[in-house]
Amino acid sequence: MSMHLPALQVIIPLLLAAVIFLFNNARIAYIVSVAASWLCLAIAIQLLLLVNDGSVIEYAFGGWEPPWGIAYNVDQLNAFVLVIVSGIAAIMFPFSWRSIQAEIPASLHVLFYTALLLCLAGLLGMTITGDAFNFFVLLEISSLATYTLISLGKDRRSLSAAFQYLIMGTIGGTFILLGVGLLYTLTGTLNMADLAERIGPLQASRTLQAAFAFLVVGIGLKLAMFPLHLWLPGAYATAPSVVSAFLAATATKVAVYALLRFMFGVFGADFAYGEMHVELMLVSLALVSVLFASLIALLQRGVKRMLAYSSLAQIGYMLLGIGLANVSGLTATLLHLFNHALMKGVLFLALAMVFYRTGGSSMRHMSGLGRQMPWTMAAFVVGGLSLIGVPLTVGFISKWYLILASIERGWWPVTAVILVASLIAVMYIWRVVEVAYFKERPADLPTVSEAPLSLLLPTWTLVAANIYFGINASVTTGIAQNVAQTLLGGVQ
Amino acid sequence: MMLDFFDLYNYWVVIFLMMAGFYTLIAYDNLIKKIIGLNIFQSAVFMLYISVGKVSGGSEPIAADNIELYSNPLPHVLILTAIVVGVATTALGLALTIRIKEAYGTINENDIVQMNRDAEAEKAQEWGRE
Amino acid sequence: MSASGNQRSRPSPSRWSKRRTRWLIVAVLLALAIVPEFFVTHYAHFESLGIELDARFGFYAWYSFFACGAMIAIAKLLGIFLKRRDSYYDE
Amino acid sequence: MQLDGFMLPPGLILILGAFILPQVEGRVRHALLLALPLLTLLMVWLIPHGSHLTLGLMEYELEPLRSSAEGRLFATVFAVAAFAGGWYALNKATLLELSAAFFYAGSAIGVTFAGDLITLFIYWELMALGSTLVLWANGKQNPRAYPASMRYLLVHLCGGVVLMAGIAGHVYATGSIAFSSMTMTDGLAKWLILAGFLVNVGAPPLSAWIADAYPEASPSGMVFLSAFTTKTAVFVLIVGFPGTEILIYIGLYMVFYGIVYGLLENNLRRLMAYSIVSQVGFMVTAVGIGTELALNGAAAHAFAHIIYKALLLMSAGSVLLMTGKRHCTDLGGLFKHMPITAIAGITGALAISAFPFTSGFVTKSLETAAAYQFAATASDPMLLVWVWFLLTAASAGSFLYVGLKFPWFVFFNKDAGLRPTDPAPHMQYAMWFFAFLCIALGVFPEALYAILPYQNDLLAQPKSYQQYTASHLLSQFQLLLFAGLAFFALLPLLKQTLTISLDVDWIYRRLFKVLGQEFTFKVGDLGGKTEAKIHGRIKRLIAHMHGPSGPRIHWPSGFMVLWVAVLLVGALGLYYLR
Repeated sequence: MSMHLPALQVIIPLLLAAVIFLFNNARIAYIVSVAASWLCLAIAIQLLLLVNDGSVIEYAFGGWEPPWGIAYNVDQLNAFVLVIVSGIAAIMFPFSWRSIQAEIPASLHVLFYTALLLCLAGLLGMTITGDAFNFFVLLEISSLATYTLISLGKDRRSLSAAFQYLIMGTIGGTFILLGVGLLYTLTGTLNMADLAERIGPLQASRTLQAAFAFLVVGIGLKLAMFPLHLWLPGAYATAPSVVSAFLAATATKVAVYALLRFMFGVFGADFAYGEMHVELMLVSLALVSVLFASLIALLQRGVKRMLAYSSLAQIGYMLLGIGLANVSGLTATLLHLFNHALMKGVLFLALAMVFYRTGGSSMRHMSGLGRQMPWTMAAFVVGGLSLIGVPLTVGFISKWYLILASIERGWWPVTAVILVASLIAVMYIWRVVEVAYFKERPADLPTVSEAPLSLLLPTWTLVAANIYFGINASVTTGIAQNVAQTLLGGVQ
Repeated sequence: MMLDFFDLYNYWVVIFLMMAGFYTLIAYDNLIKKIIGLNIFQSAVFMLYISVGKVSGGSEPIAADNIELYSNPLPHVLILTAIVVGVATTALGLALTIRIKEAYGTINENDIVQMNRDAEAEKAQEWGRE
Repeated sequence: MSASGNQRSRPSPSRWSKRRTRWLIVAVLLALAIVPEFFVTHYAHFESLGIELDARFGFYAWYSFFACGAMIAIAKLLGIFLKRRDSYYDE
Repeated sequence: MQLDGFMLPPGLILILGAFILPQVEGRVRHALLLALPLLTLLMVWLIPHGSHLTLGLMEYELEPLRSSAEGRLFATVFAVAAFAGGWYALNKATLLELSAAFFYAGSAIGVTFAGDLITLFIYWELMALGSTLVLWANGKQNPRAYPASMRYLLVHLCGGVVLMAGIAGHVYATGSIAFSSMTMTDGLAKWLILAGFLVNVGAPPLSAWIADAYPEASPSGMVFLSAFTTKTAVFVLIVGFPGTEILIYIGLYMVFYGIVYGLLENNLRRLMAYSIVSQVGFMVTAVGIGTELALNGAAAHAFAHIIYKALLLMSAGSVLLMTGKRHCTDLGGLFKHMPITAIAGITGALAISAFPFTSGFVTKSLETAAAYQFAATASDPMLLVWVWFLLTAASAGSFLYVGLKFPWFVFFNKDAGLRPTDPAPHMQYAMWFFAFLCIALGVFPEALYAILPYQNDLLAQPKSYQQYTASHLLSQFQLLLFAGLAFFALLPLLKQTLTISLDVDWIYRRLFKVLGQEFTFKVGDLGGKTEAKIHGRIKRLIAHMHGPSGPRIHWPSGFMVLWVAVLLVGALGLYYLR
């Protein structure tokens, strides 16, 4: 059994998605989804433990040996991302039941869970696969499910947002397909490990360079790299709350992982930095996105949009870490994958609870909630502190490494940008705190009570994780540093 | 030089199709036309895969006696999958278009964006500056 | 400018006498402060540098007086440029 | 985690207490308010010197419990200040203020026990948070406290950001997070850390935050605020930057900045705020001198300063509380009606002026002594000569602008017709307590000397150290009396007006606002066709990007795709041209 874990990781949610669709009963769908997410988490943790010594698990699908068959390769990097994705799923799936009662018509609940499981399967598959084409297919599976999930939003704006995301996502996917195709014409293989070997002597090839450009831009679209981010705020702001939470915490993380995997696992650090100087593009775009997105987040009135823009800024941090091209920088990126999932998870879930009780998530809806929904707002505050990067929360850990990396590189202006952006984060989080704790509730809005326990519990699990991994960061930093060293390999 | 150009004509076709698709996506506001543009764009990539799989002088990749040279079957197989994905995308896009038409009464994207913006402006007006 | 200022500049006869006693007390105190100067030797703190100003007779008295006078004068001067109405930032 | 015995950082007692206070009421709360600081004090003294606790964070070993002589001295006075502050605030302060103040005091004590820079930074930020809340808590009574607390927070967050950058740079450069003297290390990181510390100390150009923020707090709130932030900053300077020459200049600037602005100031508690800057300037100068005697002087002066400044603020706060007046121009002749407040105020005023037999006399002379003692061996002796003469002048100045100005305009001068009484008994007790300490430290300085950080040959240098020699006493009397003469002789020049004085805070309080108005509304009216055209374009662009409910988030997908094309062409072009 344990030798089939890599396959089960993807097949369980994929198959169960079909099963719940056939059963067509919302409650069964919910229970099965939750069970699936927990099972996935258990498998992911098991896999992480198996590869924690630096070994690589290779799994050949259907017994077809790579490079001919599709291979799933699990190493520390993707096992780490698997844990992030399935962990977030394991927390958010239980949360979803009550949350969607308020936001999605009952007739669509089965569909919702089907799409959610498909999305999970796609994300996990993208992470675990060792085959470039298989990556594209799983990317499209998760993307199609995502478009559907977004379109389930209460407002009609979610439809147009989903459509726009469909256009953009498909372009991104097609770019990736094109990049993979170019790689295949060049090397005749699709297996990532095999590709990496054969690319070695071909560094000067124009085809390889074109493939790299298409892949970076394609993946950049999926991870909402500035200026390809325009689809994201609309999608996050109009999707059902729990969908925003799930996507914000996982989808972009997997895209960042994909960038890492292609850059380091396929092209190699030497090619990416040495030949292509990708750090120039990444750092400049990341800096613009960190500052620009932070400022725009500050100007937003809708809290969900504010968080969406802050996500863009955080993605900027991750790209910055890659662009800094040293071990500390990559460590920061990897840590931030995990940490950002935790903090944005908390913030979006807290917002989902606000939505559940008040029917909205604008600043206005949140005014005076500090007293009426104390636990919800406390969770929001902890998430906010983490986002700012206050010590003893996870946010501090990744920010610390990022700053260290920028100093190591001698790029003080980058340090300044990171710190200024943190200051802006203080201000936008403070805006919410101010209306929630120091403003009276507007007379025309109803008084509300605290969110139910079934919503609070998952949220506070994440809050606890935010603090626990902020204080005891040795596990995450250990993995991240290991992976960063392996990825960078020769380049130093 | 000219010869090179014609030798690689398949690439030029691909590039032309791709740019046509891109242009359609940028220039047309009609959602259906956008989906068509997307299809053209995807088809360009499909063509690329299929054309590079062809080995000149090679036969169809069906095992038979006295044939030594086969075209590469793998890209064709891959692109079959990609086409399935493309069809699913198109279907989803069309379904969304129908729902958008129901919800907004139009499938012109500019109008839709304007409506979204107006809705927000209205809400801001209603709530006043806070 | 304020009302209190005007009142202070037009003191009543009784306040005159008060003021005189006050000055008298001050004068006595100052005298008391100077007299022991004849019996006490001050250290020159920077003897090694050849500076003996601080060991001269009555140094602390006149130094203090003129330093304070200078500080008040400087404050007054800067006040011309720096003073603003109390409600300056609230406008 | 490794723990000797059952020792925990003493600061945690107050920090936890901050969360317990709201849960209890009435007598229990009062009892806790008084007991927790004393318990903290006990803990501070039970912990032997050395590092007792390590915590792993990332790959670093934090030392949140490192006891040192300097730290213990500051922790002691912080605990005492929390105790007396709590006593003074007992019934009057809001619950939020009390909790915040305890949180704030606990974090300050945390700083004094921080053995590494990360722990230091954590407590540093907690302190900023706690002090902001103390200020914020007064918003209901004084609406100006809200914006003031935000400006305060902004300044401190900026300082914190600079500090964090410096710490990261330091850790990278040295590989160590230990918090110790940084005078040996070099590079930008060291200066950033110094800058971060200096923001809290009230150094130029950001000295204005003290006078901007503190006076908006409640009477008890300002007592708390005055005690911790600037003094922890002095503490970290003593540990981290002893003998850094630039601190001499910075300190001297602060000394005279405080005096000049203090002389101009009409608002009593703003006057006190300026005098904090001036007094802290003495300490910073001493740290800049950096000899053992100077550091002892800085530490001792900080100790004494917290007590007499708190006493002065309690007195000024009582006046504000009982009369509702905050300006010199509105007050006068209160001695008869508030005798105890007046005695407290006068005691504090004498102490701050270094009057013999008060705490200020004992501690301030250590600093001036350090200046001439060091002159013999310093590389630049003339600098020390200047320092000595200027500090001596400033000592006289202290008497002028606080020692005389505060009691004179409030308790004497012309009767303003106010008929208040002394404040509540617990406030009187707190004042008595601190007044007692001011005198006791002046009469029995040995107790304070015994806990100073550097004990080498402490009392073996009669010339520099013995305060109560005839010469020293006489010179101090002359200094003070002739300052008094100057005060009364120039009294007409000191007429108080209902004004405030501009400072660097003008930039962030006024200039930005003016600039904002200038560029949003007026550019178009300036005339000139091109200008109007540009303005119109910018306006249209902004209107295009920015809807009425914040920046737009809805864009046509064609626009998005265009960006994809741009980036792709950019990426491909870049690679092909290279």
